[in-house]
Amino acid sequence: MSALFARVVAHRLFWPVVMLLVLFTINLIAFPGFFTVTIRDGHLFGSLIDILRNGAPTLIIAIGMTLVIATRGIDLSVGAVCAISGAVACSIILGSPTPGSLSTVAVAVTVAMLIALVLGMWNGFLVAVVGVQPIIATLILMTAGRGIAMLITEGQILTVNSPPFKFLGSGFWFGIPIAVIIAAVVFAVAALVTRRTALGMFIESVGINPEASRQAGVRARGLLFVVYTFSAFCAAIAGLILTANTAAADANNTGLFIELDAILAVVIGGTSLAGGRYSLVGTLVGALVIQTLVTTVYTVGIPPIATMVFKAAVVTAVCLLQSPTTAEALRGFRQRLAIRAGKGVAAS
Amino acid sequence: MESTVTNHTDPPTAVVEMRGISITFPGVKALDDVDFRMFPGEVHSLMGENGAGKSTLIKALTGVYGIDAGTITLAGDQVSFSGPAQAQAAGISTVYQEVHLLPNLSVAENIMLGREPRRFGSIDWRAMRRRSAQLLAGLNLDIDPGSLLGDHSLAVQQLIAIARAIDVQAKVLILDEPTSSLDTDEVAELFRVIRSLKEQGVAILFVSHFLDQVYEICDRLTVLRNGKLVGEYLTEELLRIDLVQKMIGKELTTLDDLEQRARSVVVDESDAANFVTAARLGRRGAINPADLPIAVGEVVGLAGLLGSGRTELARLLGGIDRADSGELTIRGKATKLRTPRQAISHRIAFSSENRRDEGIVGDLTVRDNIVLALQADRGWFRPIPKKRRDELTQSYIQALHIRPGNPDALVRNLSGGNQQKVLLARWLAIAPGLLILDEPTRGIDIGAKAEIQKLVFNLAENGMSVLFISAELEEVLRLSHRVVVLRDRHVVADLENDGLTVDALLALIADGSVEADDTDAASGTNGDRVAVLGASDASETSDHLTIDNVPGGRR
Amino acid sequence: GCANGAGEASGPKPLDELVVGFSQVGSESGWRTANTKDIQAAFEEAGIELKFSDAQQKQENQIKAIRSYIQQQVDVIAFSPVVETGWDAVLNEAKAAGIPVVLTDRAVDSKDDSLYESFLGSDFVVEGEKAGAWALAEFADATEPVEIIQLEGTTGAAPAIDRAEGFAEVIAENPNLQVVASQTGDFTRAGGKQVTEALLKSNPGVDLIYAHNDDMGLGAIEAIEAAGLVPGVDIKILTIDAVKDGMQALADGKINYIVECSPLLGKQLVEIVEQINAGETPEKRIITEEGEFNQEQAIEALPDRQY
Amino acid sequence: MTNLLEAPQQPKLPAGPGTPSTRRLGATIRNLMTSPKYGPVIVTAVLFIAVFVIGGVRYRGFFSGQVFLNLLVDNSYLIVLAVGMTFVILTGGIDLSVGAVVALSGMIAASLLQTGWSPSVVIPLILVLTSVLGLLVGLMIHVFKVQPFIATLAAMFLARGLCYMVSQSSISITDPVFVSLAQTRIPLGGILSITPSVIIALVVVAIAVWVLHATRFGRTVYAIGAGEQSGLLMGLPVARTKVLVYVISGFCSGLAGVLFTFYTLSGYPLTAIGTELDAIAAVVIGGTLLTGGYGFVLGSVLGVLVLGVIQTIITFEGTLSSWWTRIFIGALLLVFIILQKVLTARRR
Ligand SMILES: Nc1ncnc2c1ncn2[C@@H]1O[C@H](COP(=O)(O)OP(=O)(O)OP(=O)(O)O)[C@@H](O)[C@H]1O
Ligand SMILES: Nc1ncnc2c1ncn2[C@@H]1O[C@H](COP(=O)(O)OP(=O)(O)OP(=O)(O)O)[C@@H](O)[C@H]1O
Ligand SMILES: [Mg+2]
Ligand SMILES: [Mg+2]
Repeated sequence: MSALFARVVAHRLFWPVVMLLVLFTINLIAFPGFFTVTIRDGHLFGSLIDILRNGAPTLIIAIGMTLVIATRGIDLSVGAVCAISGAVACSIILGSPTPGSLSTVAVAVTVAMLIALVLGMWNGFLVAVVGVQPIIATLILMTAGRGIAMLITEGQILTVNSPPFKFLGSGFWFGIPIAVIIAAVVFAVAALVTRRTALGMFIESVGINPEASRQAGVRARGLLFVVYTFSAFCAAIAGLILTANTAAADANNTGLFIELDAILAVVIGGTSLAGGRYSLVGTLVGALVIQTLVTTVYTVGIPPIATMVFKAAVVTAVCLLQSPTTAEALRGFRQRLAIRAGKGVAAS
Repeated sequence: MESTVTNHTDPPTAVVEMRGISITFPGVKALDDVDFRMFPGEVHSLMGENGAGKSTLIKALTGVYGIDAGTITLAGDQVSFSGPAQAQAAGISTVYQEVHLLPNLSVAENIMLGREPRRFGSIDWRAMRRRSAQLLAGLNLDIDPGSLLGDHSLAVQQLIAIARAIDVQAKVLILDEPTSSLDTDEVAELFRVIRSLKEQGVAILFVSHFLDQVYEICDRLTVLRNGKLVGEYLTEELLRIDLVQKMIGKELTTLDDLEQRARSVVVDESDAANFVTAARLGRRGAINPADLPIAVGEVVGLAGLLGSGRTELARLLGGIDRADSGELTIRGKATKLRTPRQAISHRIAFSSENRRDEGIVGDLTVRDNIVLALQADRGWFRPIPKKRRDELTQSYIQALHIRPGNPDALVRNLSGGNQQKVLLARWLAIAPGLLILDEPTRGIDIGAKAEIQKLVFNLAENGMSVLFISAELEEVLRLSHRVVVLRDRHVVADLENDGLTVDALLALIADGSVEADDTDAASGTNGDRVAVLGASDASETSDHLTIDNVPGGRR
Repeated sequence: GCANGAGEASGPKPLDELVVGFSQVGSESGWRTANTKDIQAAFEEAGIELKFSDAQQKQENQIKAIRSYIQQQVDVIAFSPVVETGWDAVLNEAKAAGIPVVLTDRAVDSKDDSLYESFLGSDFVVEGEKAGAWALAEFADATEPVEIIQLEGTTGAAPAIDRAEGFAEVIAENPNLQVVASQTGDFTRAGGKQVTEALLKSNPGVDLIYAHNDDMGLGAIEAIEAAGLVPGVDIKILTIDAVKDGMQALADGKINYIVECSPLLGKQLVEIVEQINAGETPEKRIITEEGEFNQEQAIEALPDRQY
Repeated sequence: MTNLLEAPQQPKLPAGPGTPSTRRLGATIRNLMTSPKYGPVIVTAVLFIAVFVIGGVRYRGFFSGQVFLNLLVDNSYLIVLAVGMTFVILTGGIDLSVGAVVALSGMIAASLLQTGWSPSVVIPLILVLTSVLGLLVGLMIHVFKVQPFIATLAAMFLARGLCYMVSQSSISITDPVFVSLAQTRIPLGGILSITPSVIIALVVVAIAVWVLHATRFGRTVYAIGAGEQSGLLMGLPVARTKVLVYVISGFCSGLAGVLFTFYTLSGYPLTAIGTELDAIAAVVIGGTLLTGGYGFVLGSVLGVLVLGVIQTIITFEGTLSSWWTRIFIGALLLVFIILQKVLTARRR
């Protein structure tokens, strides 16, 4: 029993999950209806659903980011790619005579994705072929990318009136938000492709020891291309969801600072920024923690001026609890307790 | 405990006394109630198989690992170091098993870091360079102290690490497999230094898998097996055969087996039977154009001094570096190798001498490390089925006695020798046509070494070609059908191995030197070159050996 | 006065020889882009050369830009300060160089008002007051407490602070009007939507949403609709800005009232520049003419709305 | 990165035309440029001069001493930030909190001065507070093994949040000492002049160069960057150094914040958003490897100047729309990075 408990506590996702539960509890105290999920207009409705739906874009980006980080890289350009894909899709839909038709939306989404793939390959090219440090390589696209998005929208917010497009962001399928379904699919695909094939092992091995991997015949270059492209692809999906959510492309604000949230999700999930072993499930938990945190701020009514401090407190708490040092201290504490308990037994 | 030490030989007090030391890692009891002691002015050796716990005991002493149980006394005082810095301050100077130096800093800094001479608060760079030059000269190593450490070969780095350790005015000097990459001459230099330190009353712990070296230098032995103490013995009172038996717990026979087998040379003169033929293969600044044919089923040994270019030549064949001159013919087809990947697809495997940086992928499991190259060759979308992976892993764990035998253990947590075995397994798994082994027995214990040698031998009999590089000439001679000698980045001899002796080979390796040519123009500016032993190389005589005038030359 | 500085230009220049340097805050919103475009268009129409630079919301960039304009010896410098404080040093440099400065959109907080010729823009506090006044009137005969959610702009941004302040001051008159939740939506639609979504759940009885700009209001509409309620009816919406999308929503009855904050400063700015060039003294503080819109007015105004 | 550490020696030069001595010179230059240690810095310097000359040809009034000095005047705070960041990055860490700390120290300064505190108390107080923040971050990173990215991200949230707590709106500074420090120009002969901030920044740079090059602490910083484990086994004071590096970064951020208030004479909670990326970019452009171990403070100073000159070109260009501004910055950065890569490339 206690052995099982120790195993659970030692799991690297233990504390993030605990933090998630704590946040849920805080919400529940502030707002008793927090866990209530009702069916309204044929679809699920409730705070938990909101968390899932609003967390979906961050999660999707964080999945791509996880793989990039596993190769010892980082992708700062995801926010800009979000903005570009949204801008491209919206401007195509706006430019078309039939903004409401499914085919228009399909074309718009496809073109947006293709452009994102090109952008991802560009990042991959800079990192893998030219050998630029990832943070700088993607910083270039982060800076220029928003400019490109604004170029496409001419700095305006492009509002589209296209039900199929809007469906992407706020639609439901079998009562479940489309965004959540998309995120689930991306997650499943990423997990299957990397874990059922050897891709995951190669990514980790390149992240841990690039030279040894090269000598073992792993094609690091191609791999970097793939992960950066995939990251941009994920960013594009997230960008489309974000844009469709409000049915408007906002080149300035779509995906602003989302790279930080995504990286935070990855790290809370236990993947090291130094590369190597990664955990997609961890990333999922991390993304949920972050989105719950945001929702908590709103429902609990934390004043805007205190929001940042609250965020800092939560992040710090998770990190400190997750730390091996804390685990050590806790173990020592438990042992002392056990010894004391044992003594008590002996004395009686 | 079967301790055979008799008290009258002991000097009065032990400088290090470890009692009842236990350390447990998740899943492994690395040390179990081990006692260990060292006396001033003696050379002591820790002996044991790979994974026996030697390095762990050392790290326990110097505070890298905390101990679960036991006491440590240093010069009579009980101590408990929280890190190597403290141990160092208390007079224990250590060279750890893997070379732990800083490639981005100069040689001088690597030697002096942490105790740099200072003037008015700032580091006195000139004094630092002078002092380190002295230390290097003490090891007969003639390299520029200002050069970057990362520019030197592993062996040189190992010597630099030793230089760093002996500079400290230490009571205790610990050397964990310091000679694993060193050649005979460097070992001799090291021993000279060790002897003089010993005379000054320093207690020295010397770990090595080379029994010759141990018997040459050590006064006393402590044997570990599976994390347990077997006993403490005086070297002169323990026969080698008994020592080996104590280490592995049973009799060792395999080696003699090997010696007795006849070497059947399967060399065919026609290129068609050659697995690979290198013709004038070279790379500027690394190795001069060299010819190297390797027949199917042939074991070719490369011999040479430190920095003679053995590794460089092997890297070209393994596709690690690109050749910029010459031709390579693989199975009769002219081929250019641009990447290791291509080499692997031609069934050429290169196992690097630098296992920590170029070999193992530390944070992956034993299983993943073993299948890595095979999987990379198949491509990512054709994963090896789980069952096959497990079988493969199990079979190599058994064949090579990898310990712990847990496929899910992280390679990082294996002992040095076991890491080497995992690496070997990786390359054997791709069923190579040519296996290039650069120092494959580095840090491998005597039992396993014999196993590996036997393996190489059997593989060759079954048609695998092997290029074998080792600092241990006996080993090269024992295994190779042919020995190619390098000197100063030139191939200087190519000999059939019948009746070759170590002494003959040594003479060949060390005899004079090839006239300084373009290679020196490139590297000579750094002065990073070891003085060749007994070199009277000022003479411009062109008497260096060529293929033609070497006795027993190939053509 | 315009007789500041020693190097004052002698007499008016022909318009096509005038050079005006304009340093914009950035391009953080549709409003801002409209503002930029209008100014650029107005100057082009007037035949005056305009040097434009985008500070990307950084005061230091703006200071650099102004310094560079001083070095390039432009005739007039106009800028929308990123922040109200901290301009004395660089404005003193401009003054010393004899280059008149015009502020647009946002004021600077400086004791020495000789540092700039004129301020052209809106008064955010007044906007908040106008919004508050509408809320007072709308809920004048409410007998029960009226629950208000406020969607604030970016924390720390001047419009957010002022609009909240003006609103709070006015609605204090009627104790029935209570701001039950106030949260930042960062001036964006997505922000407005997410905040509203969450707040609707914890404050189901809300009557009015006051958004510091149209975009957040538009986001709120989405959230209200998703909750199965009717925006503008079940929950009233009051916003500031009057951009085209907002006006459309107002015309559709999804927003109930908009207080205008016009980005169209170009014409007036050109006029000020011409005045300065002619040696006249423009007014120190010119508040742009801004209206307020209810549904009918919106329907009427919508066809001519360009931004 | 491994390839930088590995290739055993300089390639032999192809025998080109020219007298032996010019060939020797060419060889020396080539060797310097491709050396992993000095190469990036030298190439950066050369490129910076090239950019400056090109700007001078293209824009009237660009190629002047004052334009160059203004780079220092306008970026003195960034130079100080980059110095602190260099220490951190050399150990293989990163500090995302610097921008927020700049804003925070501005806020503290402005609000305390407003209530009548004396600058001689305020400035030391700020430096102590920000150093303590750095200390906390350092302890979190070392003792609790929290990844630097996350620990400093939490610090960034905290500092930004504290800014709002001090005041939501901007506060101007009217203290005579600050005003005079802000407005004093130190003439350098002719029409050239600099500000006291430049002197402070240059002094900081000089001290940093000395510390990194000539003290044990400085060399330990490099050692940790190359391999923390190795450093530990070599008996170096890894713990102390690692923590101290973040204290230095905190101190530099505080000082940069003070310089920034000299520059803007106000405190504003939203200033310096994204400045951490500028600082990181400057350090990396200056040739420091993000993985640690390689780089120089002077390189970072050059990096700041490069970013500054890009900004100057943008203002001299004068007609770029908001979006082209961003695209242009990205493009210049790209050209710069690629040239740097090409020129420092070593034969493999
Ligand atoms: N950090 C660690 N985590 C888990 N297990 C470890 C760790 N370090 C060592 N071990 C295990 O402890 C045992 C002893 O290892 P150690 O390195 O001391 O062996 P060794 O005697 O030095 O062997 P070698 O001759 O191969 O160097 C091995 O089984 C090894 O796998
Ligand atoms: N003793 C030495 N002194 C100076 N430099 C050396 C020495 N040994 C090797 N080097 C440098 O290290 C590099 C690698 O040499 P290389 O590894 O090819 O030698 P090797 O013959 O494989 O010897 P080993 O593997 O035993 O070190 C060479 O470029 C050489 O400059
Ligand atoms: Mg060992
Ligand atoms: Mg070698």
